[in-house]
Formats: sequence, structure tokens, C-alpha cells
Amino acid sequence: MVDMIWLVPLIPLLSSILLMLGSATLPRVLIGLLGVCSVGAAAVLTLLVGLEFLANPQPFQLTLWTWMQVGDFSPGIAFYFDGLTLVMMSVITGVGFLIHLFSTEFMEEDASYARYFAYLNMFVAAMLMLVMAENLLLLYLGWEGVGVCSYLLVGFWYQNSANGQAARKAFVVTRIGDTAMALGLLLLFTELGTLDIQAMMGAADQQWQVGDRLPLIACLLLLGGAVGKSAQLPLHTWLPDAMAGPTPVSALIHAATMVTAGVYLIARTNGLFLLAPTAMMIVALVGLATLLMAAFTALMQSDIKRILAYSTISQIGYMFLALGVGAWTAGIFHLMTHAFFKALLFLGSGAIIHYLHHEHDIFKMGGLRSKMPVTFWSFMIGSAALAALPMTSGFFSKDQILLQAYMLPEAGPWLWLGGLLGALLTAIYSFRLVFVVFFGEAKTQPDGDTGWRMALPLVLLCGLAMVGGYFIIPVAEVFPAASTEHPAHWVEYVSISVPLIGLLLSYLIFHSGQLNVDRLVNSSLGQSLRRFWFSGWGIDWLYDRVFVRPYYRLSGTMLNEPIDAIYGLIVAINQTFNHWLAVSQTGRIRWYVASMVFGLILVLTLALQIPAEAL
Amino acid sequence: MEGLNIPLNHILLVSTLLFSIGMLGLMIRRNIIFILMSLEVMLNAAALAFVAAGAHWGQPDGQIIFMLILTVAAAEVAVGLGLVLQVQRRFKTLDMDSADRMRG
Amino acid sequence: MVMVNLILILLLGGVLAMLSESVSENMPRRVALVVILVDLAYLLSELSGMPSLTQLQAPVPDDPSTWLMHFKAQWIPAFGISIELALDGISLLMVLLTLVLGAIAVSSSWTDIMVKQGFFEANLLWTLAGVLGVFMALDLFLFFLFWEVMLIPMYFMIAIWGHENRGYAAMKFFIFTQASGLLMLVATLALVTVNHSATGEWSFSYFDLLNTAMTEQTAHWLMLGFFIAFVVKLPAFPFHTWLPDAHTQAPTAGSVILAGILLKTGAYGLIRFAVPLFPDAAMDFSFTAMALGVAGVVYGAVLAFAQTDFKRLVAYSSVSHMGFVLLGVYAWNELALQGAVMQMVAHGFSTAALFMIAGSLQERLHTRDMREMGGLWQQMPRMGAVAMFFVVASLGLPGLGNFVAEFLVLLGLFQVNPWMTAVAALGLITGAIYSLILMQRSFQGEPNPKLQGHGLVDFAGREMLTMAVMMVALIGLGLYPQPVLDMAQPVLQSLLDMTSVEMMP
Amino acid sequence: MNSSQMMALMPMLMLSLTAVALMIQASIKRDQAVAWWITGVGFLLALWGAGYAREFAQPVTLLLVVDDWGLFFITLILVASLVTLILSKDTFSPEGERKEEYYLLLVLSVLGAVILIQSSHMASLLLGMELMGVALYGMIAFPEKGELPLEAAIKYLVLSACASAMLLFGFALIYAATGDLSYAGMGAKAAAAYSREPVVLMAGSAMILAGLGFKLSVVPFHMWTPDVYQGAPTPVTGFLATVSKGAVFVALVRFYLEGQLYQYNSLLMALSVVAIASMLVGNWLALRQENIKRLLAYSSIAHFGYLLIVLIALAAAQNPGATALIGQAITFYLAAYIVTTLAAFTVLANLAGEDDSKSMLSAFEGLFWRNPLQASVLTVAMLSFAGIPLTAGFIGKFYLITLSIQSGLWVMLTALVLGSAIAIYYYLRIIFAMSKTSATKLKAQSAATVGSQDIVAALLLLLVLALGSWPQPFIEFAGAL
Repeated sequence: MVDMIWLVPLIPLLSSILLMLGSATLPRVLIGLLGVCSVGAAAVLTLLVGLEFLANPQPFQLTLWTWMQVGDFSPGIAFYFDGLTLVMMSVITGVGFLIHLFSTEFMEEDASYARYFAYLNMFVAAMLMLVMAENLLLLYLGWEGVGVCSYLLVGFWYQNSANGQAARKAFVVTRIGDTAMALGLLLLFTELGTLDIQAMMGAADQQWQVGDRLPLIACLLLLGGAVGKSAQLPLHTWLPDAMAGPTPVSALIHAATMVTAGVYLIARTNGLFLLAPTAMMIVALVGLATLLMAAFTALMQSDIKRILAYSTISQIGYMFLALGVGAWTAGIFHLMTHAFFKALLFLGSGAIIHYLHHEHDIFKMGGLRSKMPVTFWSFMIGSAALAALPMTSGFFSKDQILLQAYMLPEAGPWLWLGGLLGALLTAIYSFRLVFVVFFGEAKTQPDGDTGWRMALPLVLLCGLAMVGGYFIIPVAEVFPAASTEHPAHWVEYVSISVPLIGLLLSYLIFHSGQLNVDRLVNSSLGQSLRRFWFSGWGIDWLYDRVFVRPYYRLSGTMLNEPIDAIYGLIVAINQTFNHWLAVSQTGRIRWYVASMVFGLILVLTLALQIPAEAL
Repeated sequence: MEGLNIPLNHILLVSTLLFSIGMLGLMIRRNIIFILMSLEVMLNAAALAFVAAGAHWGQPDGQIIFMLILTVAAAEVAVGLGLVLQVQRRFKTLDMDSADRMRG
Repeated sequence: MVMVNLILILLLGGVLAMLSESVSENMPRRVALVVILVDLAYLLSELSGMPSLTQLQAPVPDDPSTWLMHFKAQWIPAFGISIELALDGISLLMVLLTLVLGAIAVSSSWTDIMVKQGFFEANLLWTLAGVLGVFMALDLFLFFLFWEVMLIPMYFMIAIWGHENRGYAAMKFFIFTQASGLLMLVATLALVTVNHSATGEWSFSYFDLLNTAMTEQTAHWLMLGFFIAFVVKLPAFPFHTWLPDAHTQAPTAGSVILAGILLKTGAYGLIRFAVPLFPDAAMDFSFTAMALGVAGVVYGAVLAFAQTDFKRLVAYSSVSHMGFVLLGVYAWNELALQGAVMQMVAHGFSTAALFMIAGSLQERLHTRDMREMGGLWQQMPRMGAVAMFFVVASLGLPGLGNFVAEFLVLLGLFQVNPWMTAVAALGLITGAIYSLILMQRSFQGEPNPKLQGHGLVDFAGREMLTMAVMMVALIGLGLYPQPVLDMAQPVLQSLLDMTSVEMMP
Repeated sequence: MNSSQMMALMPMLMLSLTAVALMIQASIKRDQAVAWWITGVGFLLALWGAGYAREFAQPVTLLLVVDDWGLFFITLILVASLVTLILSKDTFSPEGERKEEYYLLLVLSVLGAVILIQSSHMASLLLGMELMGVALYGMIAFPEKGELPLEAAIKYLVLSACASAMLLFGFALIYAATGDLSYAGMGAKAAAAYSREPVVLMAGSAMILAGLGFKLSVVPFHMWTPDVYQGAPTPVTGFLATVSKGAVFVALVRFYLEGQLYQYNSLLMALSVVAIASMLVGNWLALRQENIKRLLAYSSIAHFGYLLIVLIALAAAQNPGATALIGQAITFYLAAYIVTTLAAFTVLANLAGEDDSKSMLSAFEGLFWRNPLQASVLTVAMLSFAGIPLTAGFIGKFYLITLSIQSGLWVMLTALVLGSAIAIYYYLRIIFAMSKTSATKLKAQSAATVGSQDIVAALLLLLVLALGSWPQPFIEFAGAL
């Protein structure tokens, strides 16, 4: 069975190709079936392979063919399968399947139904390649592949140039990170002689000492790729804009799978990062900074999808924090639970948007609790998990992260405190969303509640979001053993209670109105803070001024080829000579004779330069 | 030839002078007749130099060449005068500065 | 003789195509296509008798008998000039590329040539013949001859069937390449003279000239002569300015051939002549050359972004892409060289396809100005999808040929100069920026109201077939480039061996 | 003079006989067609004579030297004269009945050229050059209509006479210094003269170079060229550009070699400056010229600038191999130039005739579609001038570059490359104009019948291509001279 894993990415890929070729001819039903079933089949295969693996947890690898061989450089089209791979594949195919199913209803009326599923299937295939890759080059293939699919799907409704703008931004910003990552690959191969992840980590272990300069550089370059893809500071700006795509796309790509690829990358190359403690610390700090920045920003947004987008950035910040403090398992665990509840939330918001005529502003919604019960409960559960209320899946994963962060010597408690602040904010903004959208008075009328193709995924994801915390992910072999020490109990209690406090605050502010923050908000400091947070800490503005506009200006001023001016000058010189010489051809005999006389004098002068000894 | 022993260089100098005068005439004269006359002066300057050089070396060659030059000059002038007639007929002037239809 | 026949078939085919115009207006293009396919089939049938191409023997650069094919006939014995053609892995690759893209070029101009079709197809075939000659000639005189002569039909293609500003573009193209060719001629003759004074024999044969001994300074100057000729054709910054004009103004088939094949002659020349003939000088010069390569990569990309003319944008992207080739060649190690060779092939397809799309748009919209486009996907989804494919290919999406090429170049370059690699890698980012803006301005965005109801015709059978060939080629190169790598490997290896031996103190 | 020497002068004799025959014919019955035929037969006989004379190659008195090299050029200029003759038929037949003097002038001019080529003495040089020149004045001024031919003739006459005077004066000075009038004698005595009278010797040589430089139209003695080219009847221009210039160059080479002028650095310097100036100025002048005849005039300036490189290279030639190469180079380049120029003027004569406006570039637009044969010939001629491979001009340039490299003439080489690079532009302009499609609406010429001129053009085309693509036989031939 395990030999069949190459089918897992292949099936969606084939389906994608089929959909592209038949986009004009296939009937819609068939399109939907093909799109959903291919991922479903991949999910089933994953399940079967996973069961076999769990029975006999031996990592294995499968080489299909040698991609290219140039000297010592011989990356293969090869897969590596272990617990981490299994987790990722399960999330991708499982959640992916549900989202595909959801999409059949969500996209029902869209003219480009086939194109949508083609892209989506291709994305699944690329994402699977990413997580299954045995070597970094193949991983890079998947990495760029998902990038392109993300680009295509964000800009799916291409007639609106704003969407195209968002799509290009997503691609280009992540490409910046990707380029760093590519350089990392070059460095790793040049130094270690291989890109095969396992072999590379082995070689690194032998060649490098902990704290060396080279592993630090390599890790930082990889981190560059990771922050790009995972929308962490400073390359996070694309994700909120990427919400321009269809909502299921946001759920799949920009919440559950692709954006967590950076986390996967770091976890996968943990052997390298362990050699570079400084890099680990940077990862943790990036995570912390991002989670706080995004949480503050999420608090201020009014577009339902942007709230979720910033919340995603923030949650991935937690994962980075986890990776940075060495809580590998916790990071991956949070990745999984986050995939469940964030997909749930996104799909829920998709349902709202779908039935509310593409309304995105939460303040124009309200009171939807009774009209859309399935959606409401989805949101309740999803938000609870997001806020990490006890016993939800998010609780288990986030709690582990915070505790392990606390255990880190020296910086630990500070990281923990930062994480707590984030948790508080998370609880506030997630329930702010719930209260504003589902309680209070109704401002718009939905067309109804979800049909079964939407409801089923929501319900299933609700279940996962609730019980996901009890899953045990089989990654013990993948990562170095975490310390078994536990922090003092009060730390644990504080960690548990903070989200509850956040919930309470949120209730008081946004539902009961007992806590009035208007004065605070309307103060001048409050206003400017609000604006500052709302804009995502002004980072977009900064980038626009520092990078985007100068680039436009640069290319604009060079439009007419400065280099050509040099050649233009040569031409002009020749033309000038031509002009003056042509003028000299006056047509008059006397002038011509003068020229000859001049020539005669010239020749005589030159010829009479007789060396002194001859005279 | 006793008593008439002028150094060769002096005669060459004179002929150079003549040559230059002819050339100057070519440059400043606009009338085609004068131009032809200037040419004649130049040719004769060369002829003079030949004669002198022949005398210097005691050879007849210089004088033979002189004869040749006379012939050549005559031929040139003959054709030249023929053209002058045409010029006068068609351009209605002998001013050569007016013959500048082709230029540039 | 096979090689001579290959060239003759094209030359005579050109005459035939010209004559066939009298039969029917549409005859020449059919004749041209058939001629190219016959040529290709002939080559393949001759190759099938050879030992498996994947296990090519490593040709010893200065021993012609180890090459795949070798042909030598006296031509001008007074100067030791002969008709010497030879084929090794790299030339074979280039020859195959030439013929395949040649067929594609004919297909790409199937309908847009209105006048003098016969002469057009003849010029096309003659250009191809010249290019084949360039790729196979190993007598430096003969090489120069092909190098210059192939420009003439190309010149006519631009000057007669080009777009609005064709005169200027054709002239610029011709003068740039001719003037730089003069330098190469001087360098060639100087090299031969040096060899002559050393051995007392006149010879233009590559094999005789390879090991010419000369002073460092001489080698440096001569190398420069070759280098400039080749990088003008490549083109490399700052000699590239003929390219945007020529590509933009050429008819579609002309652009396809220019970008797909003609540029590669420059790269081929560098690999075959500029470096091996003067290994030490070339190595001394490599930093400058690589710096030019990097400059080209970035400069081309920045300028591409600014363009509003579809073809001009693609043209500048070529400048950027060929910068990678220059980098690959002068990094001069196996990885980088393989990358350069890959880039030559992959860029041939991806850019040719983009030019074809540009041509199709021009044919339908009568403009190349992207400000007049927008939202074309709606009316022409197939063309849009195809364009998307080649755009992402050109921005270096892994899984497609261009990625393999660029990655190998960067990998090889990194071992030589990491900092330069880092700057060159900027090309990946800037490449994404201009590629995507191309899609945005033409196929995506709000549909241009002026184009509504124009009844734009989407790609149909012939066009899709042509495109499919190139797509399959790029995917093949991207996922299993090994056949190409294997073909080039022995050649590159022996070149590397040779230069490394010579560079020993 | 014995009979073998007489045989050696066979081409000259034949031409003289032709001249006499023409005069007799004129006195009997004036008929242009007959005169044309007589001239043609005369040229053919002279051609035969040139072949016949090879067996009797020897110096004939002090004045003339008959050798293979000279005979080859005689053959070449006879061919050129034949072409001129063929082209002249159409040009001058509209002039009316009484125009057969033209043919007499042509024959005399060719005779002058032949003498010039074989001259080895000051006197024969003078006679040859004047015979050729004076006849040419007449040929240039021959058309009765239009002012341009007359203007051209008078300009040529005055300036040419001035140049002759310079030449003569130069010879007088050299004679004064050395006491000898034959080239060989001068060469033999020059060394002694140099130590005695260097100024006179050098001044004399310089004036001779100036005088010959005028005929070759090198800068700064070039100014007459465009005006005369433009004003003269097109066949005459072709004749002037090929026969006159070719013969003068051969004479220059003889004088230069026999007189051993290459020994004097100051002279070489003067030659170099003139050569470089010609290469650059000629090409610059041609750059934006709209009249093709003038353009070709300017381009010829540049070409003789290129050719002068050979003379300079001679000074640096150390071994016989290098000298042989130089001989080949002169022969090949000159031959290539003559053939190419003939081809170009054939087309010009066919298309432009004597209408000045028709020799403008604009008149050639779309020629490819109206008259493919003539357009192809002109294209190949232009490519040959530009030195593109497969044409004769390329091999010529190949020689020049090789020579410059061998002799280490880097400055000359640079000028050559620069000049050639500039030249590409204007040669290409002509080709581009001919390929313009906008002019295709112009009616196709009603030249349904293939005239003799088409055949001449086609033959010249083949010759240019053959010299360029299969030069080996000719190289061997030139090497044997």
C-alpha cells in the first residue's frame, strides 16, 4: 500500500488536467464530481497508507525517478514518508476534501466552475508534493506550485483588477521569501553536497557545530522562505489582500494548508535549526512579534475575512513561536488544530458571505444566530477553539506552546507573557466577531441557511475542532524528544484562564455593552492607535513607499532605454561628421583646388619629416 | 655653357615659385580662361624643373619630357577651350563659381 | 555529408518555397513546413543509426574523430580553409531546437503574412540554414560566413514583413550584429595569423586553433573580439538595445526565430569558441562577464516591467533570461554550463510561445499595446490559459524547463561567487513582477469595452497543436531534463577537462 | 625593338588599330552601330591580345613592362570596357546619328589605361595618364543635353590637370635628385639621392603621391569625385570608377614598388594619414547621401583608403611569403572592387540612365518587386562593397585585415573596422529602399524581354558571388602572377 503514495498527488493532478482540457465540454455535475472525488480518493488513500504506517511506524522513501543528474547534484522525484508527512497529508486531503465539497455549492453559479476546480485540484497536488518531498528541490517545486495556484485562485475573478492586484501581491511577496529560500538551497547544496533532507541533516550534523555561522545563514535563508509563505513579519502583507479570492480558497490555502508550509519547512529541517540556536531564537521572536501585531490588527478590522486573515497570521505566529522554542510537536499540533478550526471559521464566513450577497462588513450583519443556525454553531465552536477555550482543540495545542515557551531558559517567561497577551487578544477579537455577527439586531436578511453540501463540511469540521485536541500525532520519531519537565502549576492556570478573561471582556464590550470603551477609543491616542492597528501597523504603507513606488518610478524612468542613448550619441556623432563634410562639398572648383592644395601641403609636411641623421 | 652655371636648386626654387603662383591662380581666379592659364603656368613650372634637372645631369631626357609636357598641355588646353565654348553657350558665363549645381 | 545535406535541403527548400508561390498563394508555407519536417526526419533517421544518444562518447575537443559526426572538404586551401562541419551533443541539441522551432515558426506565421509569401518562407528557410551552419561549422572561416550570412534573410524578414517601425529595427539589428561580427572577423584572422606564424601553416580549423600558444595580452584582446560578437547576439547588457526593437518589429515568425534560435548562436559561440580558444583569458575575464550577466538579468527585468508593448515586454524578458546564460557560461563549471544549455533550450520554447501569442493578439486586435487590451481571457480562454502557462514558465516555475535552467545556473554560480548569485537571484523576483503584469494587462483585468463584440477568435486546432508541442517540451524539460543533460554532458565535461588542464601553471 | 617585343604589346596594338579603324570608318560612313561593333571587336581582339602577349612577357624598352600581372589587369579593364560599351549603346543611341566619336574616345581612353598599366617610366606614365584623362574629359562632357555633364567635365579637367601638374612637378624633383626617369632607375639611385638631397626626393615623392591620389580620389584630393560621378553619363562613371582608377592604382603600385618608396617612414606616415582619412571621411560622406551615384563616389573614396593599407603593409613585409600575400591582396581587392563596381553601375545605367532624378534613392524603392534581377544584382553589389561573406568584397576585406594583422598595423585596422561599420548603414539603406513593399503598387516594368544588359548584370552577379564563394582558383591564379 505504501508504494502507492505517489498516487496521492497524482490523482488530483490528473483530475486538474482533465478539468482544464474539458473546461468547455464537461457537464457541471461531472466537473463537481471529478473535483471532489479526486481529493476524496486522495484522502482515502492517505487514510489507508496512514493506517498501515501507524501499524508499523517506519519512515520510508520512494524514488520515482531521478529528476536531473549533473555531477553530484542528483535530486530525485522522490517522496519521504513519516509521521510528519502523514499529519500534513491528512490535513491536506481531509480538510481539502471537505472544502472541495463545500465549494460545489459555494461556486455553483460561477461561470468558470471547471477552472475553479482545476486550480483547486492542482493546488492540492502541489501541496502534497510539498509535504511529501524527499529533497528540498522537490519541496521547492511544491512550494512554488502552491504559490502559483494561490495566485491563480486569489485572482480567480480576474475581471476585477483589484483581485489581480491582490493575486500578484501575494505571489511577488512570497516570491521574495522564496528567493531567499532558493539561495538557502544553493548554500546547503554547495556546503553539504546534497539536498535530500534526511541526508542533508545528517551531513550538517557532522560538518557543523552548534552555533556555527553557516548553519545560521542557511537557516535564516530558509526562514526567509518560511516567513514569506506563512505570512509572518515582515512578509505578511499579502495575506489580508489575498482574501480577494473565493472564500473556500481562503479556507484551504490561506488558512489550513499553504500558509502553514513555512511551519512545515522549519519543522522538517529541524536538524538544521538545532545547529543554529540564534536562528531558533529569531524564529521565536518573529512568531511572537507577528502574533501580537496581527492580533491587534484583527481587533480593529471590520471585514469578516480580514479578521480571519489576521487571525491566521497571528495563529501561525504561535506556531513559529513553538518552533522557535523547540516545541516542535506542539507547533505541528497547533498547525493541525488550526487547520480544523480556521477552515471551519472560513467556511462559516463563506456561508455568510454567500447567503448575504457578498457582504463582508461585520457591522452590516448581526442577529444571524437564528437565521443561520448551522453557521452560528460553526462559528461558536470555531471561535472557541481559536480563542483556546478549555477542552477545545485549540486549547490543547496553544497551551502546550505557551508552557513550553515558558520553559525556555532566560527568555522563556517573556515569550510566555507575550503569548498570553496574544491569547487574550485572540479571545477578544474572535468573540467580537461572534457577538457582532450573530447577536444583536439583524441588519440584513440572509437567503437561507446552508445546503447539505455546505453544512456537511461545517458539521464535520465542528467535530474536528472540538475533538482534534485529543488526537495524538505520530511525530515522536521525527523530532528530538521534548523535555518532560513541567512548569509550575500557576503558570498552567494562568494560561488557561486568560482566554476566559478575554471572552468575558469581549462579552462585556461587544454584547452586553456594560463595558464602554468608546471614550478610550475616541481619545486622540486611541484614535491614532486604532488607525495604526487598523492599517496593520502601517507596514503596507511603508512597503509601498520604500519598494513599490520607487520600483515603478525606476522602471518608468528607464522606459526609454538609457543605454540606447549611448548608441544614439554614436549615431549623432557620425551624423555630425556627415553633415559638416557634406557641407564642405560646395561644388565650386576653387574650393576643391584649395582642398587639394591643403592636401599637398599636408602630404609634403608629413613626407618631409625626415629623420635628423639623414639630413 | 660656361659662365652660366646657375645651381640647380635655384632653378628648382624658381619653378616651385612658378608652380605656387599657378596654384594660387587656380584658387583665386573665377574666370575659366584664367584658370586654364594658371594650369598652363603650373605645367610649365614642372617643365622648367625638368629642363633644369636634365641640364644638371647632362642628359637629354629632361628636354624630351619638356616636349611631352608641351604636347600634353596643348591637348589639355585644346579640350579645355572646347569646353569653355560649351560653358559660355550653356551657362552664359565664364564664372566658374556659378558651376555648382552638384554639391553635398 | 549528412550535415551538408541538412543545410542544402533547407537552402533548396527555400528556393522551392519561393517558386511554389506561382502554384498558389498558400503553397509556400506548406512547402516550408514540409521541408523543415523532412530535414528533421532526415536528421533523426541518420541519428537512429548512431550509438545511443544517452551514452554519447565524450568528444575530445581537438580530436574530430571522437565527435558524433565530422565532415571536412577542402575549400580554400590557400588559407587552410575547409568546409568542416562537426556535430557533438551540444550542436545536436541546438540543431534539433532549430528545426523544431523552425517548424513552429512556420506555423506561427501561417496566416499573418499577406504579401510575397514565397519570398518570406524562403527567407525563413535560409535563416534556418544559416543557423544550422553556425551550429555545425568548425572551421572558423565557415563559421563566420554562416554567422554573417544568416543575418541577411533575417534582415529581409524584419525589413519587409515587419511592423510599423521595421526599417529602423532591421537596420539597428543588422548594424549591431555586423559591426560586432567585424570584431570577430578581426579576432579570427588574428588568431589564425598567430597560429600561422607559429606553425607556418594556414588553418582555420577549430581543431588546429584550439591549442594556439600566444601571449596573455594577445589572448585577452582576441578573446574580447569573440566575446563582443557573441554577447551582442546573446544579447548581454549593455549591447542589447537592438533586441527590443528587432523583436518588436519583426513578424511573428521572425520574432520566434530571433528569440528562439538566433540568440542561442551567441551563447553557443561563447561555449564553443570564446572560452575554449582562450581559456586563461576567459577565466581572467569571467568576473566582468558575469557582472554583465547579472546586470542584464536585473536590467532586463526592470525594463520589461515598464513596457506597454506586449512584444517589447517579452523582448526585455529575453534580455533578462539570456543574462542567466552568460552567467552560466562564465561560471564555467558543469552545473552552470548545463544550466546555460538548458536555458538555451527552454527559453527557446517559452519565449517563442509568448511571441506567438503576441503575434496572434496583433493579428486579432491590430495592436500590441497592452493598454488597448485587458480581460481578454473572457473572450479567448484557451489563449489565456496558454499564455498563463508560458508566463509562469518564463518566471521560472519549478516543474518547467526554465526553472531547471535557472536553478542549475544559480547553483553553479553560487560555487563561484555567492554574492553575485544573490544579486542574480533578484531576477527571480523581478521576473515574477513583469511576467504577472503581462498577464494582468492583457488577459486579466476589466475587459476593454472597445473589444467587446469584436468576435475575437480563440485559439483553434493548429495553434493549440503548436502550443501543445511547446508545452509538452517545457514540461518534459522541467520534469525529466536528463536526455538533454546527457547529450550535453560529455561535451561540457571534455571542455572543462581541457580548460582545466590548460589552466594549470 | 624586335618582333617578340612587338607581340608583347599586342593589346596596345589592337586598340590602336581599332582607333584607326574607327577613324577610317568615320571618314567613310558615319554610323553609330558600325562604330559600336568595331569597338566591340576591337576590345575582343585586345582581349585575345592580352592572352597572347603572356608568352612574350618582358620589359619593352625602358618605357613599358609587359608582365602577367599587368596583363591580368589589362584583361580586367578590357572586360570593364566591354561592359561600358554595352551600357553605352542605350545611353548614347538617343543622341542621334553623329555620335560615334564617343567610341573613339572610349578606345583611346582604354589605350591610355593599358599604357598606364604597363608603364615603367615617367614618360609612359605621363602619356598613358593623359591619353586616358583627355579622352575621358570628352566622354564626360559628351551628352549635349543637360548642364551636369558639362559641369562635371570642366571640373574634372581643371582639377585633373592640376593633379597632373603636381605629378609632373614631383617627377621633375625626383629627376633632379636622382637623374633617372625610369622607376627602376630611380629606385636604384634613390638611396644615394636620399643621403644627398632628402628634401627634394621626399618632396618629389610626396607630390607624385598627391597627383596619383587625386586620380584615386583619396582624401583630401577627393572632392571632385561625387560631382563627376553624378554629372558624367552613367556608363562613363562606371568606366571612370573601374578602368581609370584601376589603371592608376596599378601604376601607383609599380612606381611605389620599383621606386622602393616603402623604405621611407615619412612617406609611409603620409600614406597612412591619407588612408585613414579616406576610410573615415569617405564613409561619413556617404552616410546620408540620397543620390546613389554620389553615394558610390563616396564609397569609392573609402575603398581606395582601404586599399592603401596594402602599400603600407608592404613596408612591414619581412619574408617572401608576406610579400606574395600582399601581391594577392592587391590583385584580389582591386579585381573584386572593379567587378562589384561594374555590377553596381550596370544596374544604375539600366535603371537610372541619364536622368539625374532616377538615380535618387527614392527611385529605387520597391525595386525588388518591380525588377527582381536588377535589384538582386544591386543587393549583391552592395553586400560585396560592405564585405559580407560569399561576395568578392568579403575576400578582399579578408586579405586586408589579414595583412594589417600580419604587419601589426593596428591603427589602420581600427580605421578599417570603423569605416566598414559605418558603411554598413548606407549600403543597407539602399537594400532597404529596394525591399520596401509600399512601392509595389508601382507598375512592373514592361521589360518582358531580357536585354543584353540583363545578361551583363547577371554575369557580373555570378562573378561577384563566384569570387566570394569559390575564390581558390582565383587566389591560385593571382598567386602565380
